[in-house]
Amino acid sequence: MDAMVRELSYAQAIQEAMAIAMEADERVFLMGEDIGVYGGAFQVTGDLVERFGTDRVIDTPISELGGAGVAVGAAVTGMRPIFEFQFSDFATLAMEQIVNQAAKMRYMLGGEVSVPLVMRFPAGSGTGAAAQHSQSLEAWLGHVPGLKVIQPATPHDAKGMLLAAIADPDPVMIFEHKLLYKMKGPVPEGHYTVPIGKADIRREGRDLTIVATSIMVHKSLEAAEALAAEGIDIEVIDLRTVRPMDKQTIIDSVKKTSRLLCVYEAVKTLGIGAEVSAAIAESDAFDFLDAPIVRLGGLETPVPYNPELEKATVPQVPGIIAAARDLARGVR
Amino acid sequence: MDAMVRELSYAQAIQEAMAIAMEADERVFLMGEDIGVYGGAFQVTGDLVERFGTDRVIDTPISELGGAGVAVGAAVTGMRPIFEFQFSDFATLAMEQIVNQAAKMRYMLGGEVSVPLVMRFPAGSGTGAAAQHSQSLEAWLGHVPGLKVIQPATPHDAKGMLLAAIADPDPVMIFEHKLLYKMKGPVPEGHYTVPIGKADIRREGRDLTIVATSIMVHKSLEAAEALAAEGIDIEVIDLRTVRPMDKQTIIDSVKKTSRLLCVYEAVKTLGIGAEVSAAIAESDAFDFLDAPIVRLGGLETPVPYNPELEKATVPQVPGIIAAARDLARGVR
Amino acid sequence: MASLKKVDESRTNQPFIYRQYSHEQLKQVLHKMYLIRRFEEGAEECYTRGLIHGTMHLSIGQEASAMGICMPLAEDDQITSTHRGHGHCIAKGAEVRRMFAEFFGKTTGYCGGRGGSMHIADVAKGNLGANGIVAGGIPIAVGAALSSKMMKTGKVAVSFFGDGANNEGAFHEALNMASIWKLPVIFVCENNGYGMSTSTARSTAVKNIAERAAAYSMPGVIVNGNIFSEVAEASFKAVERARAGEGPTLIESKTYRHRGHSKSDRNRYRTKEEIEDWMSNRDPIVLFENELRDFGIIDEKGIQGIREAVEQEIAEGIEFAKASPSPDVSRVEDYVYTEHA
Amino acid sequence: MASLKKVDESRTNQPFIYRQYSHEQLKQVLHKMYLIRRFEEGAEECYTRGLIHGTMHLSIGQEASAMGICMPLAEDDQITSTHRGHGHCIAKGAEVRRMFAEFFGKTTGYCGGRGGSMHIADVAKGNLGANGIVAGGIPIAVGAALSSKMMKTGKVAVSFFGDGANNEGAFHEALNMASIWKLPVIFVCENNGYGMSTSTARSTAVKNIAERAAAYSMPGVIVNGNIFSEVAEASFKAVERARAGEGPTLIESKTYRHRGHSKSDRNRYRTKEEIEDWMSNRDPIVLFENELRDFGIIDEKGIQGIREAVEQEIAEGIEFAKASPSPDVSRVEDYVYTEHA
Ligand SMILES: Cc1ncc(C[n+]2csc(CCOP(=O)(O)OP(=O)(O)O)c2C)c(N)n1
Ligand SMILES: Cc1ncc(C[n+]2csc(CCOP(=O)(O)OP(=O)(O)O)c2C)c(N)n1
Ligand SMILES: [Mg+2]
Ligand SMILES: [Mg+2]
Repeated sequence: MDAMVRELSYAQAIQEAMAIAMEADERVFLMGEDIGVYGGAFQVTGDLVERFGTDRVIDTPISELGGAGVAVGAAVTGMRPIFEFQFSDFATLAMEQIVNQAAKMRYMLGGEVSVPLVMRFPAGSGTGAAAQHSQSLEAWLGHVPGLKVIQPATPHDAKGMLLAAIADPDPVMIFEHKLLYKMKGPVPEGHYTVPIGKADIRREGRDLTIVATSIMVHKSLEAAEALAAEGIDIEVIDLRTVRPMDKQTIIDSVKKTSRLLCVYEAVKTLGIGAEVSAAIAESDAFDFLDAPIVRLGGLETPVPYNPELEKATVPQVPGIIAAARDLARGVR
Repeated sequence: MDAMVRELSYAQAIQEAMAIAMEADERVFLMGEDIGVYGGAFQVTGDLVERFGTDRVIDTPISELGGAGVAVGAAVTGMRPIFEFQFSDFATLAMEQIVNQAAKMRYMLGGEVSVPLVMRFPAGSGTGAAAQHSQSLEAWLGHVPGLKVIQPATPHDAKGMLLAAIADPDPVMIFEHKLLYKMKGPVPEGHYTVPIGKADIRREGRDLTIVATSIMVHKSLEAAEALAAEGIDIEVIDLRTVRPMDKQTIIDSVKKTSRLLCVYEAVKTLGIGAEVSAAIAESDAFDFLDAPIVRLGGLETPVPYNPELEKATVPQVPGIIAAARDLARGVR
Repeated sequence: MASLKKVDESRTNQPFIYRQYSHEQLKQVLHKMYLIRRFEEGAEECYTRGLIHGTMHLSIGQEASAMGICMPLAEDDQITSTHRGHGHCIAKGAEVRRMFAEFFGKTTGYCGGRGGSMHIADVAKGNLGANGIVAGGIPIAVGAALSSKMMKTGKVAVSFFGDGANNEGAFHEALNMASIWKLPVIFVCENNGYGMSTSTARSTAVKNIAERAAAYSMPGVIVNGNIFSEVAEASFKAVERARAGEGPTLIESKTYRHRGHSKSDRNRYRTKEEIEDWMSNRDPIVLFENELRDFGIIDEKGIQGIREAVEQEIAEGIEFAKASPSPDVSRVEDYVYTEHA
Repeated sequence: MASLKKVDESRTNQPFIYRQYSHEQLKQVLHKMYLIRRFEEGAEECYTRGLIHGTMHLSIGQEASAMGICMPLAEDDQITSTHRGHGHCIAKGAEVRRMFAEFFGKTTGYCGGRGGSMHIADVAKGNLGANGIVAGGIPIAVGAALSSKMMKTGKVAVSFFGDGANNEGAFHEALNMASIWKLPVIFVCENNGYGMSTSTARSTAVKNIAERAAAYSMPGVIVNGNIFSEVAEASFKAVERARAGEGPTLIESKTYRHRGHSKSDRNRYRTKEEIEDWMSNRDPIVLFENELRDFGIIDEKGIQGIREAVEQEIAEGIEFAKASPSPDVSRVEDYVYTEHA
């Protein structure tokens, strides 16, 4: 069907989702730094300001904490803000409002309010922007009850999960890898949603399960194809949601493959892979494991500026291939 | 020896460590909210202002981000600040300076500077202070290269690890459980250090390894004693340091006991236990595991005000006993 | 800027509230000021007797400020409050019984026992909640004002905060945004002279916090927070300005807390004399009582009647709280997320 | 407060710099202003040719501001800089060769190739580093000033930041603390009219950022940031005040960036005319050149000589950077923690 063959970039898919939601519901509006005439640091909001005006596409001053708080206040009083951080690193300035207010307000008030807030976090390395513009901090928010945290990996999911997030009555945090913005893929026309909390099996396989997040899904699929040539049949699961995590899909897969590799860009220690690994190690899939659970995450360093060093700090396809091969072949 | 029998409270031990360091090194000073005449929200700084004056025991305005930044700037230019957050929850306001500046400055500047900064975070629940004054956020900082993160569990370690932290050239974050402040224990006189990065085996045992942090060390020891009566011999490891984590001590223990239970107060998902579990699941101790790795962490909720509900959100002794018994007996 | 002197003058030609409100309304105000005072004394007693746990921050001595600010507000106007928020909550229309129930951690409390004193709220009456984070409610009030403007509801948002809060970055960011967007929000700094143990002189680079309004091109008004009429007049003007779309106002309400900061305060940072002076010479309830008497709006008997009514309300409130059920521990995970229908 | 007019007057009776500095020093200033300009043009060219990756923020058009502020500083005085920090770095004494090397990601760069443009620093010369976080360096400078006061080193700290940064909470908190503690720090707001695409009119509630100084009881000075003498004079006075223990100063240096915000800027938010006007009528280097000529301090030949020297320095710097070794990937984990001896 025609709609299915249309290709959009990840950034265009997000923009289309926002436009559809704003058309359908006048409570939906956008807030962020330079999202108006500038179109956003990564051109995600693009020309939406021309379509919806400066009253609904609001350029904030450079005030992340206050801006986030204004979004929380607007959400709790009837609006549906979509707040863009220019880089996820700047969320470090707004953790108070995100974690103490947005995430807890409903609970602290005994269910008297909801906080239908969406926040977007351009994340990850690979742009040569160095240590303060390259972090992957989704694990922090994944540790916070009251929030939902997602990492769409494709244009299709970026649009569908954002539309699901906008419709969600609770705060949803979306981590978007900057290197995905230009990636193209099929995106259906019109309104559709992709459920929050469901992982997706991107590739079926028998020998090994890879659970990957965001851009690592694509690198893992590439590695899987390469290893298929070697006769190693890998199942690749796109986690898609950090909180609430879809453990069952992973458990079922591991029961089938008996081997688990977690691939994520964030710093390895206490990153998403730690939770995936622990969730399996305490599940009934444990008895099916034929080998240790391996994690490939970012190095225990800030992200350096030099491009070669920068690449070395996060998992790359050759490293994934090597780790997957060793794990599948039982090499220690 | 007399010095060994002297008992101090956890808070007194910290205060003594700060006094010793300030006596020995005039670069050491204290910053925080109401740490002067008020003596600190938990009376940890107590009367130090009378001894060292307001120039070295500095009451800051209520400005966590700016205050943390001032401490970073002072540290990088030759001083050795000890910064107290009144509650660890307020660190949400200072993550920018802690994570983007303090943790990364040395790396970003290619080793040209060091940031000898100590920050103290009163953490945890149990005081009826509700959701915004009861969090355990050590996992966030444990995810950040460039920082060292510790959780002393006894007065002895509180003093010795703080003195080690003050002597450390890099930023050290200390999470202190509020319910430990009044706990008494033997504390040697004078200067001594307890190394950062070494876990401590608090109780030796053959049947099961419990890795616990902070106040959970004491609850776990209590559980272990109770189970000893049932003939279950439990090894209790006090993790003490979140980053860098002493994996070897845990690996060696698990190779001996073949069973691992992680007990921590923070929200279970993506808390410290996730990393402990994942580290073992990918280590050579994996082959020695006779059962799934179990985690007992906080519930996936904000901390409620009602005291009964509040208790229910974090692991308590009976729950630890039940979980340890089932795990040791192989009950699933 | 209003000042003590001004009130004396105004005695001659009727201060604001006597021109603006009926005698009945003013008696109601006195009633509510008693209610706040007695509610906090009652809560304090329950705490001392171990019926309430945790901690609490009492606003005893600041009742005129809470009442004066809320007087001109409509029921659907919204406020964000602070850790010292009992007075704001009652002034905005909350029932003391449900507040006591919350402090007792009961299901009948405003937060179902999940919030306690530090998160006391009454959303139905427009109180979006006290806040455990100093200055945490300021940007949230600006957000409420943004909703009002976008949805054209005509609602005004009020953010209460203390003198200590004015040194938080959130204060700066929020006031700047409210001003550039001309939002219907009123910033009320209840300056009781101290942030915990730290005096404004030690924490704040300006003498009067209202002076900082100029940094956001909004009016900065200083009122004697212990004189109801002054506070109400400043609030009334700020509300008019907000509803007219002219933007925010910063009101500095100078007052004093009679009690310590919280339940753990050795009061080392202020003198007995200072406390004594405020308690015996500037108690906002006594001042208002006298004013109403002088204006012949109420007599001893009337005052007695109110006092007794309040006593009963408090006693019933505490009984209600005691008698109410505690939440079932099995429900501890309710309200983390919105239950889907 | 200085202003354009003032300079004209001062022509008659010798502007500050001519009273204060030797002709040699002033020629050096011109030399450095060229050096900053040509360094950035060179870096831009290298970027376009793919020799430098990532992004960069050019301060072309703001050279007089960086030079004027740093002129009165001693070598051991310290600065914190911004994402637009190349000019500050050179003005404080950095070598362009090691800056180019950093941009090329080489071991000989100031940060060993780990920092790049956004973290360019020269700790030996007192530059504690550019910063990727808007306003991130402001409290750090206050901390440096606190060290100076506690260690009695007499050092002054300078924090450069932009107009956009003044709406961050960190600005508010830092200026307040600097003022109450009377610290030797100078806050320099380089107001180039825009924070990325957002004009000060759209982002900031006051007309002049210097007006906010009153909220911290410190002097607020506005200077024409494109006139070296004005900036240097304001900086000189602020340094004197700081060293005398009288506390901080806020200097607003009004200037303009000729280039886009960064390498990804469609320049939709300002007009060609506006840019053209600043480039052709207010270029700080042209203005200073003319002034030196008018005062007979330098002639065409002298100017030519400087230009050529700078060209060579730039060419050599780029060569040095190209020829320098890249860090070994195996060393990627160096510098995370301090290596214990
Ligand atoms: C962000 C933050 N920092 C510190 C605290 C601890 N604290 C609670 S109330 C308070 C003093 C607040 O002073 P002020 O704003 O003047 O209000 P007051 O208590 O005088 O009513 C402090 C420091 C907090 N709750 N939140
Ligand atoms: C905390 C933070 N928010 C946003 C950004 C993205 N950003 C980088 S520079 C910039 C504009 C800064 O404007 P200004 O302070 O005026 O400095 P200028 O670029 O004009 O020199 C923005 C929004 C950032 N780096 N840090
Ligand atoms: Mg106060
Ligand atoms: Mg600017």
